[in-house]
Amino acid sequence: MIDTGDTAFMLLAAALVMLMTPGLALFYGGLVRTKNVLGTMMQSFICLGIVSIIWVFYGYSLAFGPDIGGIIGSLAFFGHKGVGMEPGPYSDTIPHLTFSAFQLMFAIITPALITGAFAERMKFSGFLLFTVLWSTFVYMPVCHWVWGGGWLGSLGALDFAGGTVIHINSGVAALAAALVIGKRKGYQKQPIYPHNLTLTVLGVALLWFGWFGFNAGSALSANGTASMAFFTTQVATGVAALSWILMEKIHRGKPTTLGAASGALAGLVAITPAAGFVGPVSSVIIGFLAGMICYSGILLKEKLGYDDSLDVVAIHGLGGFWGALATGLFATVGATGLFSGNPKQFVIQLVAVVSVMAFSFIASLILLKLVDVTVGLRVSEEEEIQGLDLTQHGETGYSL
Amino acid sequence: MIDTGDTAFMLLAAALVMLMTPGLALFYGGLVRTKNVLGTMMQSFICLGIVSIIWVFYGYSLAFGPDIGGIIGSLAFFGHKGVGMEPGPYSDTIPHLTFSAFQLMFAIITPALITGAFAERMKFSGFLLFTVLWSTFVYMPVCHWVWGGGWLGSLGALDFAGGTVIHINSGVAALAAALVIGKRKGYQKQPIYPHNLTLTVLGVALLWFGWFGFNAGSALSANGTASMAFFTTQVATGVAALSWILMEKIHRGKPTTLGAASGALAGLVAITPAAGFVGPVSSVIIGFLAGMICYSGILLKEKLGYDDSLDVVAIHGLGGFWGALATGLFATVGATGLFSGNPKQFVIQLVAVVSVMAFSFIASLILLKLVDVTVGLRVSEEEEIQGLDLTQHGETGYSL
Amino acid sequence: MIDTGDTAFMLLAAALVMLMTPGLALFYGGLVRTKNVLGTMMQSFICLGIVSIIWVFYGYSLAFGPDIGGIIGSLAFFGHKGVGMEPGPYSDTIPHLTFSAFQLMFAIITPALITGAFAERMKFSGFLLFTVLWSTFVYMPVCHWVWGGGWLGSLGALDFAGGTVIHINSGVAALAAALVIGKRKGYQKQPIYPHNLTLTVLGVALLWFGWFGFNAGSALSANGTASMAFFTTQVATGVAALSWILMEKIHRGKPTTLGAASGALAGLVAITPAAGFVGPVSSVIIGFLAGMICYSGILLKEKLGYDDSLDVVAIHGLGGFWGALATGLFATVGATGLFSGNPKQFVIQLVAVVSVMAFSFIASLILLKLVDVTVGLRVSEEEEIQGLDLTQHGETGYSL
Amino acid sequence: MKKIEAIIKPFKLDEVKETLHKLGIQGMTISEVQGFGRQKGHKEIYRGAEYEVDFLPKMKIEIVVTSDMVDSVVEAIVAAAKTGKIGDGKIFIIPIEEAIRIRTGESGDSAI
Amino acid sequence: MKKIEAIIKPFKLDEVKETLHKLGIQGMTISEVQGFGRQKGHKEIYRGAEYEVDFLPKMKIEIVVTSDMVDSVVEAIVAAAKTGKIGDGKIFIIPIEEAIRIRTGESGDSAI
Amino acid sequence: MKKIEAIIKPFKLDEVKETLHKLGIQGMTISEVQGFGRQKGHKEIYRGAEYEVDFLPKMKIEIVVTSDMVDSVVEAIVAAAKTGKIGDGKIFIIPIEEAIRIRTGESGDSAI
Ligand SMILES: Nc1ncnc2c1ncn2[C@@H]1O[C@H](COP(=O)(O)OP(=O)(O)O)[C@@H](O)[C@H]1O
Ligand SMILES: Nc1ncnc2c1ncn2[C@@H]1O[C@H](COP(=O)(O)OP(=O)(O)O)[C@@H](O)[C@H]1O
Ligand SMILES: Nc1ncnc2c1ncn2[C@@H]1O[C@H](COP(=O)(O)OP(=O)(O)O)[C@@H](O)[C@H]1O
Repeated sequence: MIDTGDTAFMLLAAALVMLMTPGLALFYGGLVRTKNVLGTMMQSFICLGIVSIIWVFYGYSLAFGPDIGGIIGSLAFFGHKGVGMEPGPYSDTIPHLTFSAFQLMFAIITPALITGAFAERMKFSGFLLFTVLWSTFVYMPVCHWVWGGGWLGSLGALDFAGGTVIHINSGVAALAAALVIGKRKGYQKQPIYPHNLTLTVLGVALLWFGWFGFNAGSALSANGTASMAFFTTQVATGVAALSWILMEKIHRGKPTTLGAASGALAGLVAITPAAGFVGPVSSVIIGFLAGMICYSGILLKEKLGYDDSLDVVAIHGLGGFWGALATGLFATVGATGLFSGNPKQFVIQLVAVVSVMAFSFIASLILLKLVDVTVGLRVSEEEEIQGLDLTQHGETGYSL
Repeated sequence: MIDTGDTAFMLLAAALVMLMTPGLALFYGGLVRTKNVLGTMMQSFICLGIVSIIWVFYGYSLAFGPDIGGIIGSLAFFGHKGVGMEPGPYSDTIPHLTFSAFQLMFAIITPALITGAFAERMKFSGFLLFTVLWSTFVYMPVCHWVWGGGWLGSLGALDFAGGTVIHINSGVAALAAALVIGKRKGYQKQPIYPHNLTLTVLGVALLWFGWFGFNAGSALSANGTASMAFFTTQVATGVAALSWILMEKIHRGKPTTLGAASGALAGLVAITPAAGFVGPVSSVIIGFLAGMICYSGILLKEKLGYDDSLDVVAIHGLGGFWGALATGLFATVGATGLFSGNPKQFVIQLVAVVSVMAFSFIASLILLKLVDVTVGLRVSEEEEIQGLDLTQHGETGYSL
Repeated sequence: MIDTGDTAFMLLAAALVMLMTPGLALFYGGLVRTKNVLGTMMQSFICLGIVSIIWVFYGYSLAFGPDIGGIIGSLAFFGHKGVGMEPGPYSDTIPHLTFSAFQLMFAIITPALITGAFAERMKFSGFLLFTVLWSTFVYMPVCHWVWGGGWLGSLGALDFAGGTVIHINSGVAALAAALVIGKRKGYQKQPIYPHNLTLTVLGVALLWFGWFGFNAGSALSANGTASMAFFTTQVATGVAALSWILMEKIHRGKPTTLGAASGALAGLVAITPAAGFVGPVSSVIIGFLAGMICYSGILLKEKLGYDDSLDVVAIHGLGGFWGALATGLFATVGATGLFSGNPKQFVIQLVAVVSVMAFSFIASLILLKLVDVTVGLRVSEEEEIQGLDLTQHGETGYSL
Repeated sequence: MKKIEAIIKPFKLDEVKETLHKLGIQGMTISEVQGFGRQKGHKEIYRGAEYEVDFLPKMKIEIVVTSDMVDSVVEAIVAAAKTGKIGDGKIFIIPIEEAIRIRTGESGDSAI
Repeated sequence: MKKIEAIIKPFKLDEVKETLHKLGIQGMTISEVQGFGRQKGHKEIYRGAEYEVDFLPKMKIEIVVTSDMVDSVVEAIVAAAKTGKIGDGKIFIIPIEEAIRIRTGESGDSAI
Repeated sequence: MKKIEAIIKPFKLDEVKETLHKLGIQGMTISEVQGFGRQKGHKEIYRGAEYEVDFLPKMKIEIVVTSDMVDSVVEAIVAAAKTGKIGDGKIFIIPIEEAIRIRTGESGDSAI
């Protein structure tokens, strides 16, 4: 039977998660150069359109439709047929449509996260095609594997709110994208600065706010688990912001605002798979290490020399990786991890993570190449100099 | 009896709708020139004050007080006498005050919407007077007609969340305002650009987020209808953003960020009256056509040559018009429309729309003229050149 | 037993209150000069980290642990031991962790409010140390006194959502800070302008939005009291925005946007202690006087000549003071004030207010001096000229 | 060759540009400046206090022309930029010893 | 007539303006520029990396005066803008052949 | 002494700066300007309408050098700033009568 408390909770959680995508647009938009601010924001924003239309027709059905061999959902829910105002298979206390709306928001933000990797040089047409393909052929299957009745869920992999489905998945795709599209003109030769860090701080604030919907909402009910997920989210995020700026202080002598924002994001990512499975003190540890690990990931990138413009790999890829394993280590609430004497869970987590990494990397590579040879991935050098805003959209961000 | 789930839902929905007014301030603020950014934001922001005080004393009572002849509410609820912590006549499961708070937010944003039409040239004093008058003599009656027990509601007009009461009403008033106040200096001679599109994207994001409260909240309960309204809102909005940039691509060769934002707004407007009455696939169609219709409306304005600065007529007027009719066409949930064999509904929708248009246009014209001959509507030419920020408020938006 | 409606309400209220801290960062960030925008935002933002970690370990326990002599909580809840998914001592219908998460957000924003007083000249290291000390030795005890079973609560002091605990407390600490750290270079000699009022308007919008969680959430249940608190919050805030710009119009000839934003904040502060105890018409009066009183407070500062950079004393100190007394005057809902024939309540309010003022002022002074002689409070003159962003964080806000 | 530097009111820029185009001027460089002069500034209000802001936004136009063009350009600017109200701005004539076009390296009158 | 171009530290602008007012200077034009010189820039930190930013914000003041005023204006600027630390800036004197006031069309010394 | 004013494409700034450093140039002043010239502007789209934006962002470099350095500086700028495409910009040479270093008060060639 529909519970108004749970339904209220899930509808609002869905609204909060929706807000994360514009939050991401602001976060990313602030980090690029002025000439690319709109092009960058647009790539996140328009995912709200692209993925919604895919979802209504076949996306939800592929991800959450009746399972076919553990691999994919059937098209039984095509056009949301039979997905209505009554509870569905995933919860008894909320309308099936509420569940779908909530999950839609996850499906929207995942491809948006990837855009940070190819920021400042991607063709808009190429981006659109890539997003349609990646949503269809990478996101929907992986989502099904973990949450839709697929093989990873059956295996017992724990992913409270999407560490694997969303963060590792997008982080690995980001790595593929950075490698295929190549470096920005001038990368590591001229400094490339963020043009407006107030947007970035605002963006991370909206992400943090929305993430309460993301993580607590993943309980699908306004209950104790949701409360635990809410609490651990707050704590891990705050702590990761601190540990990141501590790293900066040690490494560069000064704690930065961007560092605090980036650390918060790292904490949000890392706690995502663990949120409802671990206790408050564990969340401190997860957050603390998240800040350190993701910061180190960025230093590693500098060394390896690929140009993941906005550090999707280091933050979402590595952060998600750490979070998924940490779930296997620290789980005590409604599941047990290695430290509570269940090493098997840790192994399962590893299997899940590695499988998704391999699949996502290879599939993303193929799709990127496909887009490259068809509509093209990268703008011309002249367009890159002039910026995406003018060349792709005929606009400028500011005329102050 | 009060239901905590419904009350939680409605209180948060009211908070979300409140956020739409500052969201609109940002949306509009980004679209004007730097010298008018604060003046423009102020016109939306201060509605939060003006309408709240009207509402506490007589506004709520006029709109929702005991009906007098189908035309207006009585003053029985003056000063919110008898409107308290117990359920009221409009819902059995939430406190009467919650209903009033929710409806207050609608009453606030409606006059704020109109400000886009006379942006960059309205006197602040004239604006204040106009807003007080328009709220009292246009909004409250129309709201009563449709939702407060008035004649349009009795006729069976469907307006789920305010397509007629809010969008057509403000869109038509905007047309009157644009005609009475005249064009901005330099309009169609010099280009007049948006000064900060990041504000505009942020604004539309907050509007979209808040609109979930607006549309889903209009179910007054965290139930299946709310879920349907939530889902159709998301889908129509995303699709309209896409259809708008598709139009741009065809017409001007490039899809713009402002186009995506404007399309989203058009979708939000159009789905408003229909949200809880139509299914997911219908919402795709409503959204798709909303983007096309509102885009065309803007082209029409260019031709007709009136200066509706921020396109309130094309987006809210036309979008609301399309949405109200679409409700009469596509309704299947809890009501039936033309396509489900109920042509009468379509006719009722037409009657409601045309009545409100006629009333709002004429009443707005009269009020505008009244303001013009008393405190004055328009700033002097010199003030217009210097900008509203300095001349009306003694401030400047930025000193970067 | 856990009620899903109440839990949904409180989790979302907690999320809303969390958003207030970044909202404050934006509000304050817009008011300083460009060279200090990030440093200023950082001081609010990082409270999300500092206070969260304090809270998990000993903060919650000091404030809400089993009472020791009316003065402080015991360490029984150290590390959130025993604070779990079941209801706790403060509510029967929500998980104990939800209560803790909600209260955590209050503990975060309180020290962030103080930062407005020493904006544009505080060392980041000094700020960090001060915040840790102040949270521990001032916030936690005062919070315990009023809400955690301490002596002021027992005395019958009314503080619905934190007028005394949060606003008077931070306002008085702000006065101490402004006196100890001294004036900004150039204060009252050169004009010091806000650099970006669009951020400030956005900030106050997020504060207003989040404050619904703050005030209505303080009912701890989605009930009639929450509805009353929600309604009075909206009304007092809107009215205070109007009364502030009315003062400006009379005093300086022009109503400003910053005035409307400041007035709204004053209204939010003043209604906080009263929100659930007074009716709609009283909230009009409280809001109206809040705008006038806080505006006058700013004029007083100009005369007295101390440099409370962003007017924390006038808005939070004075506004909270007025609100706490007004609660003793106007209370009619669930309590009675002077005007309903209960003068004792007014006396109790006075005792509470004066005690907290005295304690907070003296304790803050001591802590500030301590920080000054250890890591230092103030940046060097050269650093002040160059700005906090570059000297404390190695960053610049904008490169447009 | 001479450089003509004109400080004008910003909203007159479009008119000046057009007039110069008609004169056959092919190039110019524009920048935003702040002017102090006889024209008074404005007042800004900030939380109860009032500040005199004494600078005014102006546009600076720089045009390098052959010496024979100077008079007609000056006249054209005066005609287009004049409102007759205080603060209309100034024109200054500065000697230029040489001009080089970067693209071709050519110098002298043909470079401008 | 001469144009005096001074590049100064931004926070010295108010003092310089005041000194010039006292000298009876009625007009000037100001703009924001970036300077490179002996004064070192600063470091900016961005996600673990550190960048040298070698330009520094400076203010450029342009004042056209009659030739006899040049020395006193230069002295006044030096006095007001000097901190004695590297990066205080430069003053350059440039010949002006003519000045025109747009509002009145008048030219020569009376136009400035 | 001469002032060299170069209007260049913004993305060439780093290269020009480096070349000048190699030449031993110790100081220069940079500002953002908008250029009108033979190079065409771009189109901006705004809600169904299309506008020609005819100005282009350019960088202005000002360097005061002793007269004997002029030729080598000009050559260096041309070499570094040239793309060969329209819009590369111009260099103008302006006489400077005097230069003063604010910090020390010294004047003449040693001041630059
Ligand atoms: N001596 C000067 N040197 C440089 N710029 C000047 C000078 N006098 C005026 N200006 C510039 O010209 C602008 C207009 O001057 P102003 O005295 O206000 O009016 P008007 O030109 O009508 O006499 C000023 O804002 C300033 O930018
Ligand atoms: N040769 C030059 N041409 C143009 N501007 C210069 C020149 N040398 C210095 N400047 C300007 O003067 C400023 C101060 O110069 P700098 O060498 O740092 O210190 P100082 O003037 O104390 O010797 C620079 O930032 C630059 O803007
Ligand atoms: N006569 C001029 N006076 C001042 N600036 C000029 C003049 N001609 C060109 N410029 C500047 O030089 C820039 C480049 O000129 P343009 O004609 O586009 O190309 P090119 O230099 O390759 O011939 C212009 O954008 C403008 O800033």
